[in-house]
Formats: sequence, structure tokens, C-alpha cells
Amino acid sequence: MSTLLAAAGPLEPAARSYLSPTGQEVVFLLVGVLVLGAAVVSVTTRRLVHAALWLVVALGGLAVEFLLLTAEFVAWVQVLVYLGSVIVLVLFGLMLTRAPIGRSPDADSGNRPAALAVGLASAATLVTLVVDAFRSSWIDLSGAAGTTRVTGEYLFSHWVLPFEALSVLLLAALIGAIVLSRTQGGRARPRAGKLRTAPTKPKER
Amino acid sequence: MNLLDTLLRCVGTLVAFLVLPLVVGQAEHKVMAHMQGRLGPMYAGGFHGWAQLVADGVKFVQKENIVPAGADRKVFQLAPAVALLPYLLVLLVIPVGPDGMVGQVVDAGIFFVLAVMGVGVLGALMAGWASANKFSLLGALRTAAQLMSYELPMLLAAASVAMAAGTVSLPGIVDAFHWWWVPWQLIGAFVFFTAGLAELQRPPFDMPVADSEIIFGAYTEYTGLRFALFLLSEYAGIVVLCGLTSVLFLGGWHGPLEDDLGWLWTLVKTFALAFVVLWLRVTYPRLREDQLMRFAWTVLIPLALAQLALTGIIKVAIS
Amino acid sequence: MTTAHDLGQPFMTPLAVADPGGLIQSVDWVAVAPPLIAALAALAVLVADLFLPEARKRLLGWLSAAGLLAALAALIPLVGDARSTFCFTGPAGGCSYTADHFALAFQLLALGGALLTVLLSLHTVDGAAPNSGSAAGLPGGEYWFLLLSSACGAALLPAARDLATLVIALEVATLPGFALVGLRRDGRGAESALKFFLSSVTATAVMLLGVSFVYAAAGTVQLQGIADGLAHAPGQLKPLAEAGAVLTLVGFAFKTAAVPFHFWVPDTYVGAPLPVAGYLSVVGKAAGLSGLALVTTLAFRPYGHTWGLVLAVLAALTMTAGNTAALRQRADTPHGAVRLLAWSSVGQAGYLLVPLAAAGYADSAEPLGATVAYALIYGLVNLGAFGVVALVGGSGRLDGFRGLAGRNRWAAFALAFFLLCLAGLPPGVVGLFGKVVVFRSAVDAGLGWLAVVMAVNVVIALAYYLKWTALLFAPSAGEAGEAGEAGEPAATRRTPAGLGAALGLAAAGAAVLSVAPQLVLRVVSGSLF
Amino acid sequence: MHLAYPAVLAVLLFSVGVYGVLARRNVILVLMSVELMLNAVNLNLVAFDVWLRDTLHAGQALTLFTITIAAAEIGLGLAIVLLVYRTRRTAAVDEVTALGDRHEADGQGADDQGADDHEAADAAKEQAAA
Repeated sequence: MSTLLAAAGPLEPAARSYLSPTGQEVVFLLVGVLVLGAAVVSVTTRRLVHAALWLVVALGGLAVEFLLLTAEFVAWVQVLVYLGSVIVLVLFGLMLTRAPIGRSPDADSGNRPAALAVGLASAATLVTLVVDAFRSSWIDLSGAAGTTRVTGEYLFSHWVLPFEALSVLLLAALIGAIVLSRTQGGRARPRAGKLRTAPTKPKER
Repeated sequence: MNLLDTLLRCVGTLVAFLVLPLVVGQAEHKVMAHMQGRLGPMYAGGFHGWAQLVADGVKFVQKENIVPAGADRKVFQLAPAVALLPYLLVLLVIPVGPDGMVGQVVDAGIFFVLAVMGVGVLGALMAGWASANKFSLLGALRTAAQLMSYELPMLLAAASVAMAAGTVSLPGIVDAFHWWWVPWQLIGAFVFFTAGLAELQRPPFDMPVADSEIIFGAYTEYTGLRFALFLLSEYAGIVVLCGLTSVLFLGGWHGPLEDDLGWLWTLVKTFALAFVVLWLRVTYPRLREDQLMRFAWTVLIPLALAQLALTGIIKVAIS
Repeated sequence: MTTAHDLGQPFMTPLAVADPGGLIQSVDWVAVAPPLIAALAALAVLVADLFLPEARKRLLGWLSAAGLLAALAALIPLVGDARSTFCFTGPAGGCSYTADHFALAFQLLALGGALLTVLLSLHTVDGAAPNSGSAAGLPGGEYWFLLLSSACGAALLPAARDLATLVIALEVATLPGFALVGLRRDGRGAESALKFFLSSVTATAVMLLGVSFVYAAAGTVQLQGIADGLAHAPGQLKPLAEAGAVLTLVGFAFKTAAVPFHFWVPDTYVGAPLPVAGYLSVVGKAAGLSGLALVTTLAFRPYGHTWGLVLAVLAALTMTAGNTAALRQRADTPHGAVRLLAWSSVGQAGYLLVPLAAAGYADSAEPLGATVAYALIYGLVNLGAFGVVALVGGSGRLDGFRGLAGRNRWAAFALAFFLLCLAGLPPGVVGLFGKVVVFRSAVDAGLGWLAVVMAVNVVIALAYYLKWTALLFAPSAGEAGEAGEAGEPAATRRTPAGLGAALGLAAAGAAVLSVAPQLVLRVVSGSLF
Repeated sequence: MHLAYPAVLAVLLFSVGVYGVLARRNVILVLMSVELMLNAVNLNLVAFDVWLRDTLHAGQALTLFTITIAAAEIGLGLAIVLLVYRTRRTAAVDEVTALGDRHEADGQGADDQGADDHEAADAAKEQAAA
């Protein structure tokens, strides 16, 4: 991807000013607007599956932002985990709970104005806070901070313990999800194709 | 690398993307026919019906593009593109020959490939849901379940090669290849290839899209060009899978005269594998849905884990 | 590089691998043994579940108990000097894992609480659980596995010394909890799990935002490093750091169920299997509390007065809200007993927060000892109370406990004792001592008003604890009418072995501590970190 | 690159997520909003990591961990949602209220849960018949 990025703009921060953004900054901003727009549509649309698909756009755009920030490995993991698995699971969930085509009556709750107020308030506060704090900070993107080799090195030289703890977490989530989605007494269901000896009725609940 | 170079590589990839799947498709017609004691298409184009797929394409373009009344139009129309594009992106990073004969070098090649290929499942889900047809939805759900299940063994098998080579870059892996990797990574190759086959929903893993079971699953409502795009994505998938398998497990461009004919070796290995894909379609009966799932979780994943352990042990023993 | 200098960030050398051999962190296996053994036991249970025949599944419970016992035993060699492992091989130094007194005390609480829970749930898991209201039992292997992995997270958390490990340990402790709550797979459990899950995930997201701000301001995620970084942070980043600190506290406050993040507690406890509710009220809370203590006293030390005040207000609100709600519980609501215990646990969380607030004011970690001591006492006694409720069963109405002394004398005595301990009345002396210690820490730190609020709350709490206790010894009114739905057969049933053992352990522990409270109060005097 | 760009984008995304969590009624949509919040945090962490030139790469490591946590949460969360849907036939947050604090006396008795489930089963039958 490096050449594609190089085509987008010079890597050296030429001039540090709001007024003359570098090519990279322009790309970042454009993708950022796309991400934000997709996110807004995703939380406001009343078509359930569309919301999930807009979320795909937002998360994919974020992967591009990670690439622009030189965190290459994180970007691919984002695509692999979010776009390849999380969204698919979400769509799965939506479809299994009968997502209708068209607008869904149960998309939004009654407290949208309150939610809007809270959202705007938090946006205003946080933006002020962040802009104030980082008004004179620039990122130097010259070093490759997130190639796979670097990632492997820091993960296994500094973050072994959380990494191991995560494996426990993942296993627990997997087992938990499996056991919750198994139907009650689902251990001995008749397999398709085999003769049933007796009508299997779930025992009284 | 300047802009022209980049452009040239992109165009080259696009050409490969458009030509190779057609070759595989034509080969499928003829190979299947001969295996079944038939001749297959013989008329289009004159010599042994070589232009049959072109004719098919013309026919598909002429057909009416129907969007069902109850469907979600935008998603319905977008789905084929979502299914097809990931393969194009993946083709961009598969190295064909030594010394940079590759569309684009990506540092985390394997990760990129598996990540992007995983996105393709969205196309099937979108198609199935947007069709407003219960068979389509059912097929889409089955497809998604199947793809998610087989993603894991594929990832593990690829991880085994990456561990052996000590890199995740695709050219880097081919560079590090030795002939004895073939027996060493044999199990991994089997797992990778089989899981890939299942991801493509090729027979014998085609339960979610079986026309005689659930009338083509997610693609029931598609006609004309959009249906052709789904078909194209299947054949592009075969090319990508076979190319990846040959790069990861069969040494890509390695062979006699590899400095000059490296690209030919990659193509030969790819098409040999593609032949196996076609062969399997003719040979094996379809797996039932529960057998499919069980195969992934109780056969492929343990095998992949075993391969990973084996790779680790030998790797430690070597160093 | 210049950006870092401009803002006064510590200079960091570009990544360079010093020696290839030191690529992987060195590990002190003895120090990490307690959580490690819990995790291994979880795995062992999972694998054993695959191979054991149906009839032998009961063994799994005992296997889990043995695993937890082993993990507890692994604490013993660690007493004494603090040991650190998973240290960073950089110029910054520091470690991810430290087994000091604080960590050991909370690991004792987490693993001990889990052990009691295992004993409590032995009979709930095998076969039809008569008290759960539904005919379906719990799936054994998965239940034990999830419980053990959650305990592993709760044991890892107090020893974690960087935010990454802390956050993940917190997730490991909570996430299996969602599944445990819904494990009965009926509508009630699903609803509880959903409420627990949704509010918890949101809290996690908010907390992570806070963590990211703190990281930006301090330049590191190590707790010690954050304290240094925040102290020297440029003025420009101060508001950001403060906001980050507050947001991080939100996540932990949620896990401790402090008001206003408490609303999930009663619904979750009621829908969950009883032992799980007990587990969440003790171990889940201990995990959140230890995380809160670590983050505040270690990482955010420079902002002591700010969060001291925040925590003091939180503590006051929490205990008041919990206790008043508990007081308003009526005797005839279904699951009233669990609901009362849930609200009372919210109230108790308020007491537990008091020494933390005091630590902020006193500018030292000393008052934390009171929290540790109180948490240990509370954990023992509260699990005991949940145990008796599980034993009595039935609809779980408070009315169902009327005249329990006549039907099951020992259960009634045990429950009365536990309740008195929770209330802090003799003969439950240990509860009284715990409250006194907490009280003193508040007074010492100059938080007179908080002490007054706490005193008022203790009195409020007395009312409902005593009412329930009195109910136990009241003559059963309307025997015939009550018998049908109050679970009469459940009460006269023979006490299952595991449940009996758990109750015995809890009661004996509480009794011993009441006679010799110095055993646990000694924690207060020693230095924790 | 100016650090304010990623930071502002992140907090705006976070606020959008907050709005979604509060405004959405379907549980899965709420979950999606939570994912947005987590992703905003990830962007923050990556940007700060690069800005600080952190030798430990704490930001990127934490990002990877957060992504994993999010995946684990969503997997378990959807299992819970499906469980709720199976027993209650709804995926709306505000319809799942059987456990609320009931101070008004309700005469349903101990087996209100059973009644609930039966209702759900009946509803399912009706839906199937329709």
C-alpha cells in the first residue's frame, strides 16, 4: 500500500499550519468526513440492514485512517475482525430477528430528542477539550510505526500478559455464545436423515 | 515507483482478473464434459467451442435485469459488486514471478489477503437479504455461517506457513521456500485448500447455493448481468484460491529456469490446482449442512492446529 | 521527536531491540500462579466435560473447587515481599504484574468468593434446580468453565499494574458473567443478561475513551508512569487528563455498581441463578473495587482531591440510594429476598467506597486497608446470605422466610447471623468492626459529613436487616396458605452437601472473625503496596 | 499531520455512538452504536501512539486488544439477543421489562415467568400460523 499512499502526498510534513494542509491531511479529512457521515446515517436510518451496511462504510473508512496514520497492521486487523466477522455477525443477528425490508418501526425509541441533546453536548464538550489540548501538536508520520514486524516485536516483548489474558477472554466468549445459543436440551436432537424412534418433544418447560 | 508503473500494474491485474476466470470457466465446461464422457460446447468460436463463455457473456448482457418488487433495490444492486471486488483486490497482491512481478507489495500480505477475502461474505448476505425471498435469506445465512466457520482453519493454516517462513509478506514467503516445505506443510496445504474450496462454495461444499436444494440460495432472484457477476466472482475466487495455495504451499515461481520462467511456473501450478477444483466437482457428492459445519470444526481446525504445532516444533529444531 | 519535547513528554528512544534473547518477557511463574491456576482449571474442566460420561459430570464441580483451592494455596508462598513479573524491557521499566499485599488480599477475596460460589452452586448445577423456578438445569461443564475464567480475571485484576492489563482483566472478569447470568436460557435470565450486558459494554466504551485521554496526557499506560506523567504534564493537557480520569472512573464505578451506575443490579441479580447473583455481588464487585483503588491511588494520585471529592459524593449517593431502596422492598414481591440483597449490596458498595474517597483526601494509600478489610468481611457474609436464600428457595418472597426458624433451625440461625453481620450488630461483631474501621478512615481524612451520612445509613440499614431477621423467628402465619407457593418442600429437604459446606464455611469464618477480628483488621495496619 | 484531526474525528464519532446508544430501540442497533464508540477510541489510541512515538507501542497494543474485546463482546451479545428474541419474541430494549421494580402489587404469583414464556410461545404459534 505504501506506493498508493505515496501517490497521495508527500510523507514529510512540509509546513505546519492549518491553512496549508499536506496531501495526507486532505485525504485524512476527506475519509474522515465519509466516516462521520456514514456513522451518522448508521445511527439515524430506520432500515436495520442499511444501518449495518453504513457501519461497514464507517469501519472500512477507519481502516483507511489507520493506514494513513502508518498503523498498517492495525488496519488489516480492523478489516479482518470488523468487516469480516463483527459486521457479519451483526447482519446475522438482524436477519435472525427478522429484519424487514424497508423502514422498521422499532428502530428508534421515544427519547430521541434527549439522546440528541446528550450527543450534541458530549460532542461540544469533547471537541472543545481535544482542540484545546492539541492545538499545537503535530504527528510526525515519517517512521513506519505499525508494520507487522514492529507489531510482533512490541506485542511479544511488552504485552505478553494482556495477550494471554485475552485468549482466556476469547475462549470464554466463544463458549458463552455457544452455550447461550444452544436450545435447551439440545444435546440429543435427532440428526437429519436418521429415523426417529419416538416423536421428540421438548420436555415441559 | 512512479505513477505510470503503478497504473501499469493495476491494468495488468485487471486484465488477469478478466481473463483468467474465463479460462477456468471454459476449462470447467470441457473438463467436466470429458470426465462425463461428453463433448461439451463445440460450436461457439469454431475450434472446440473456445468462445462459449464469451457467447454466454453476450447472452447475459442482453437479458433483462430484474429487481423483484419487494426487494431492497440499492442493496440488491450493490451486492454483486461487493462479492466481486475483494477478489480483484486480492489478485493485486499475489506475486506471479520473482523481482517484483506483483501488482502491489503489501507488507502484511497474508493478513491483507485473508482480511479482504473475508469481506466478500457481505455480498452474499446482502444479496440474500435484499431479494425478499426466504430461500435467498436462508441461503445467505448458510453461506455466512459456512464462510465464518471455514475462515478460522484457513487463517490457522496460513499462519503455519507464515511461521515457517518467518514473514507474512507473500513474496517473502515464496523467497524463503524450499522443496521440503511441501511434505512439511502438507496438512496445512490440505486444510487451506479445502477451507478455501468451502469459502468459494464449490462442490462438494455448495450446500448454501445448491440449485437443487434451495434454488441457488442467495442468488435465486438474480438475472442477467448481475448473476453473471456472481458467477464471475466464483471463478475469480477459484483463481485466487489456487494462486494463493501455489504461492503459500507449492513455492510459487520456484522451478527450473525460475529466473526467466517464474511467472509460468506460478500459472502452471495455479491451473493444476484449478483442475483439481473442477475434478472434485465431478467426483464428490454434496455434503449436508450439518456435515459441512462438523467438518470445519471437528476435522479442519484440529488438523490446522496440529500443523501449527508441527511447524513450531520443526522450526525450533532447525534453529 | 520535537513534538514530544515541546510538550514536555519523556524522551523515548526509537524502537530498537537490545538483545534478541530478551525479546520475550521473563515470567515469574510463582507470582502469577493464582490466576494462572484458575485459568488452567477452567481449561481442564472444559476438556474433562468433553470426555466425562453424563453420570460423572458431578465430578466437574468438585474439580473446579479443587482448582480454586489450589489457586488459593498458591497465594501462601507469595505472602511477604512484593514480587513483580512481566516487566518491560525498555528504558522506562515497570512491570505489568505485581503481587503485593493489596493484590494478595483481593486475590484471596476473588478466589475465595469463587470457591464459596462453586460450593453454593454444586446442587444448582446438577439436575433440575428446584429453586430456580424453571425445570431446566444449568449446563455443567460450561457453567464451571465460565465461573473459573471469570475468577481468573478477577484474580488477575488486582495485580495488574498497567491500564491495558487492567482493562482486559476487568473484561475477563465481567464477560463470562454475562453468559453466567443468562445460562438458564429462559426469558428471565436472558433479560437480566441483556441488561447487564448492554450497560456494561457502554461503560467499557466510556472507560476506554478515558483511558485513551489519560494515555495521551501521560504518555504511558503504566499506573506508576501515569502518576509521574500527570504530575509533569504540560498545563495544556491538564483538562484532557482530568476528563480522562473521570471517564475511566466511570467504567470502574459501573462494575462496583455505584450510583448512578447501579440500575442494572437488582434486575440482573433477580434473573440470574442465585449463586451467580451472589458471585457478582461479591467477586464482581471486588474486581471493580480493586480496579478503582488501583487507578485512583496509583495512577491518578496527582489529582487526589478531585477524585476524592467525586468518590465521596458517589459513596454518599450510593449508600443512600441502595439502603432506601432496600427499605422500600415489600414482603410480598416475587424474588423480594434477592432484590433486597441486591439493593443492600448497592448500599454496602457505598461503604466500600468511603475509604477510597478518604485515600484521596489523605493523599496516601493507607485508608485503603479499611476497604480491603471491609470487602473481605462483606464477601464472606454476603455469600453466606445468598447461600441461605438459595437453600430456602421457593418464590424468593420475603414472606417465604416467615417462621423459617421453626422449619429449618440451622438455616434460620445462619441467615440471622449473616444479616446481623451485614447490619453490624452483635453477635455479628465482625461487621461492626468493619464499619468502625471504615468510619474511622472517613473521620481521619476529615470527611466528617460523609461519616455522618454513613451513620444515618447504617441506621436505615438496621431497619430492614432487623425486619428480615425478625421475620425468620416470627410464627408462620397462615401455614396452609403459604405452604403451596413458599416452597415448603424445599425448606424441609435435606441440605445438599455442597450448599451445607459453603454455609458452614461462611458461618464459621464469620464467627471466627467475630471472636478474633484482629485477623482481618491487621490488613488495615500494614502497608498495601 | 495535525493531531487535532484524528482526535476531533474520534470524539465526534464517539458522540455519534453515544447518540445511537441512547436513541436506538433495537438491541442490535444499540450494539452497533457501541461498536462506533469503541472504534472512536481505537482511532484515538492509534493517533496518540504515533504522536507520542511510544517505544512500548501501548496505544497500538491496546487498540488490538480493544478490537478483540469488541469482537468477543459482539459475539456474546448477539447470543444474548437471540436468546431474548427466542424467549420474548422481541429485540426492542424497552419491551424487555419483566424484571422491573414492581411496587404496585401484582397478583401474578410465583409463576409469572412461566406465564411470560407461555405467552411468548403462543405468540410464536400465531406468527407461524399467519
